[in-house]
Amino acid sequence: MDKTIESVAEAVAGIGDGAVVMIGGFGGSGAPIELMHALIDRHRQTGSPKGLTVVNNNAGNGHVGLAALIEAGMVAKLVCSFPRSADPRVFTEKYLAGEIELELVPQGTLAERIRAGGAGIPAFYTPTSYGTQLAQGKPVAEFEGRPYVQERWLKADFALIKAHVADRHGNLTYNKAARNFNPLMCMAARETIVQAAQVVPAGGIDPEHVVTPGIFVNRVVEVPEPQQEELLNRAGATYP
Amino acid sequence: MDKTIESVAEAVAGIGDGAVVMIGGFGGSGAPIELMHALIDRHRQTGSPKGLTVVNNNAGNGHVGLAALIEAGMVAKLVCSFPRSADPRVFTEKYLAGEIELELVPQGTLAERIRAGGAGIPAFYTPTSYGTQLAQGKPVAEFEGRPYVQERWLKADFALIKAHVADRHGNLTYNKAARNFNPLMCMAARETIVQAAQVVPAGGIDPEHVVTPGIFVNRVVEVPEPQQEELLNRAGATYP
Amino acid sequence: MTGTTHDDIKLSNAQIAWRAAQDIADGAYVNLGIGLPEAVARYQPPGREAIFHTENGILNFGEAPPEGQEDWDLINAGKKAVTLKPGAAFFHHADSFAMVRGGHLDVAILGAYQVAQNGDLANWSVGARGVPAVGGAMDLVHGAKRVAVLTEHVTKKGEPKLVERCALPLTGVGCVTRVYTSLAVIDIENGRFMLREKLPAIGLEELQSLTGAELAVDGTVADLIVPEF
Amino acid sequence: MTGTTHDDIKLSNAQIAWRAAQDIADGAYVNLGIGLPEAVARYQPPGREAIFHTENGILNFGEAPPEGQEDWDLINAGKKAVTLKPGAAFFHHADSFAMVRGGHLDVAILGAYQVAQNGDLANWSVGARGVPAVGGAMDLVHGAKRVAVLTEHVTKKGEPKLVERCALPLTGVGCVTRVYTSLAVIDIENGRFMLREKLPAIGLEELQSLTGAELAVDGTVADLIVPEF
Repeated sequence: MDKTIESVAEAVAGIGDGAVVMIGGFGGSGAPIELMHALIDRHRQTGSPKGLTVVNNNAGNGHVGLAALIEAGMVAKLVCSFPRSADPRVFTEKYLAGEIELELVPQGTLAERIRAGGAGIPAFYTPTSYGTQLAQGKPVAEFEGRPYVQERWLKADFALIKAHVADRHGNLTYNKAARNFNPLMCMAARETIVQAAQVVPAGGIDPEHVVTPGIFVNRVVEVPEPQQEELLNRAGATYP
Repeated sequence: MDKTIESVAEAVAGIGDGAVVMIGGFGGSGAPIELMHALIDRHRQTGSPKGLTVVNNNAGNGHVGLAALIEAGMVAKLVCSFPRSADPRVFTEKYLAGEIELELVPQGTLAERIRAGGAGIPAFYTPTSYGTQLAQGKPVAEFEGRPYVQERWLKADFALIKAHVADRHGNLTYNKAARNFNPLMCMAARETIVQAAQVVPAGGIDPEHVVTPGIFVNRVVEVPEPQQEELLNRAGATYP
Repeated sequence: MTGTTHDDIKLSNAQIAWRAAQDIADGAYVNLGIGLPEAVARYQPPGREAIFHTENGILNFGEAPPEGQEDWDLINAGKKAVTLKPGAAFFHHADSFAMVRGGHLDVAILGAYQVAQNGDLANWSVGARGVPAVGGAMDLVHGAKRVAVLTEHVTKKGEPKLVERCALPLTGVGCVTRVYTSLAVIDIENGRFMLREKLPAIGLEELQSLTGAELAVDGTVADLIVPEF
Repeated sequence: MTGTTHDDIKLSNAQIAWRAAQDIADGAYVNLGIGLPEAVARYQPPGREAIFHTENGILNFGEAPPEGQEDWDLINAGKKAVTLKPGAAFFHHADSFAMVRGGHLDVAILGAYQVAQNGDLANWSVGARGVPAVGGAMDLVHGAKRVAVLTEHVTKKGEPKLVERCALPLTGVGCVTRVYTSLAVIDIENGRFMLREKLPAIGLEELQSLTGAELAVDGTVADLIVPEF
């Protein structure tokens, strides 16, 4: 079994127009910059993919990564919890111009909806958002005298993931807090595409230390010394 | 912060009559034998605790551990998925005599109910058990044309846990498949009591390798070279 | 038909397991039920590498270790000691059943008391007597992409296990799509048993007489041929 | 009352944070909201060790590293670089919010646009204009055992932030139990603001005039005394 492929271009080649794409990361931590930029490259060359629904905690920062994906006009809808950042102008302008749809989800509900998608749980109840605008139109039920909001699972066609070490079976570890949404999104996508700073043979990760078991992963591409959104933004980078 | 205590006797001293107690392990793998036996010791000396509701995947094997707890007459109700084992006589006889109540739960639903208890999710929907006896009386709902059963969270007063390494903050690792229900039960109990083969200072476990973060743990007791149910049973052991 | 009974010609458990193993693709993630189905792992065709999942929290476990070298924290769902293959991973029960319920397994192969022509499965309870036990079966039948059953064609008393409707308590509704029996390979499609393969030594009529619901035929029925062992 | 205005006597943000820190017990697990509440970590009383949680998946993180030594994969919920203390742990977002929603945090301290006397909190949206952003606030208010607010007593325009009913979109219903303001410490009990402490330099009447709902008094009101810095 060998899930590794040669290039980020090949890794994202199957993502079509209108796909739902989960993108790991919390801000720049754990954000798969190279996979996102490969997707932008493809769009420049072929005009596709476009009309994407992107699931991410945020809405991009500056002019790289997710912000660049939005700036390229490839994103029709964003599902996120916090569309603010040091420099959120790309998203903000498109949003205020009505050029991008926003589904705002509380952060813990977003995480749990993604996990539910991966775990085969179509709906669950949470106290989060009860009595607020974000619960409007959602079923409410009482359990032991307390009201809860019903939330639905969230699944994707693809997940773009940034890992630290991957083995050829797709077992993954992450670097520090770059873990964040990545392991959940691995579970919830039909096809999970991983960039890893290092790819090792099967057995190269201690079975006790695997964070994402390979069953949740479809493709792995090695991207040594991956770029970090925060550093790119401090350098004033733009993509492409 | 130091959650360590000196003895298994002290560790289980607070468990009162009628308590709901989750006990980690899948069969003998990950079963906290010494904590269970300390509870039996207390019952012999004081007549308490009794009338316990125990949550475990199984119903004991032979005459040690959970089987011994049941044999001592301390368990009023068992919530489990698979009350069979190489030697299930202790439970079987009490069950057929109507001396112990059984709530049978599919294994994955049991795991998810415990996680839900720990995660503040009062109810969720699962396809598991739909159309079977085990779904009788439970609400059913359709999502995207498929029927699902509503299941409720499961919480406990106490959890008895077997870990491999613990630090003084209660961060835990497990040994191989002894992980099983242990991390979930840590989350779902009001007070989580851990026996660990080794206790190390804070910082003694790599933050990347922590399986159960200390926030889910209340007390830790070191039990070097813990007993293994399978080996006890092969030796024909009984407790006390 | 010869004068032999089906007992003389039927496949051994190992042979049924061998047949089931032929349908497991390279790279598949597979859960094998406790008991009879466990043997399927031994008959993976050369050149194919399946990854086996056990509910208690391991991916890519292997054979039992030599006696005396067991680690009793390293067991499978049947509580037998196992070993690890390179690329193994441990995880807790909620993650394990997320794999099951979330549709991440390619195949689950289970035993059966009864399978009905609508795909219903009964394999956890023989009724009110005794102690009921369910384990992970009810999760597996609604999770894996393909749920197959591995079973004797009839009970020890000679009663059909493939039936119109399950009389025993159900494990899952409409979940089974293929049945490997000691006499035949049968698909379940649109509420019917479709006979795909049968032992050359048994006639269609006799096979039908040992089956509790109509065996439909769609095109040719292949010979069910397995190695001797 | 002296002739000074409340602007002259009010506590600095750091002083409000100091006061809130005094109520955090040794060994408490604490989440501090982005912005103003983050400062609470700096004023832990000596001899007490709280463990700080950040939604993006760290327990027991510490101060920012020296400039140039940041690891941008090691950040807090405000996306600032942090360091680790001994006994830290990493986990994914679902586990992180299991800690929050499951009631495992002892205290969450959040900022506020408005707090109502029934415990309602508004801190995520100033209405229809602009881009709405919620983050983890709605989870935190229904998860932590104790939810406190840290805020100026009035807005920059001098309007009360403690009100009878929140006019802004709610973050949570009936969730706040204590408010640390620039002028007072106020508990929310049975749908009322109970004044516990106030700056010695402000009179009850003036404090009431700066508050959008009745301030009830139950026994004595202590002096709110904090260090100068």
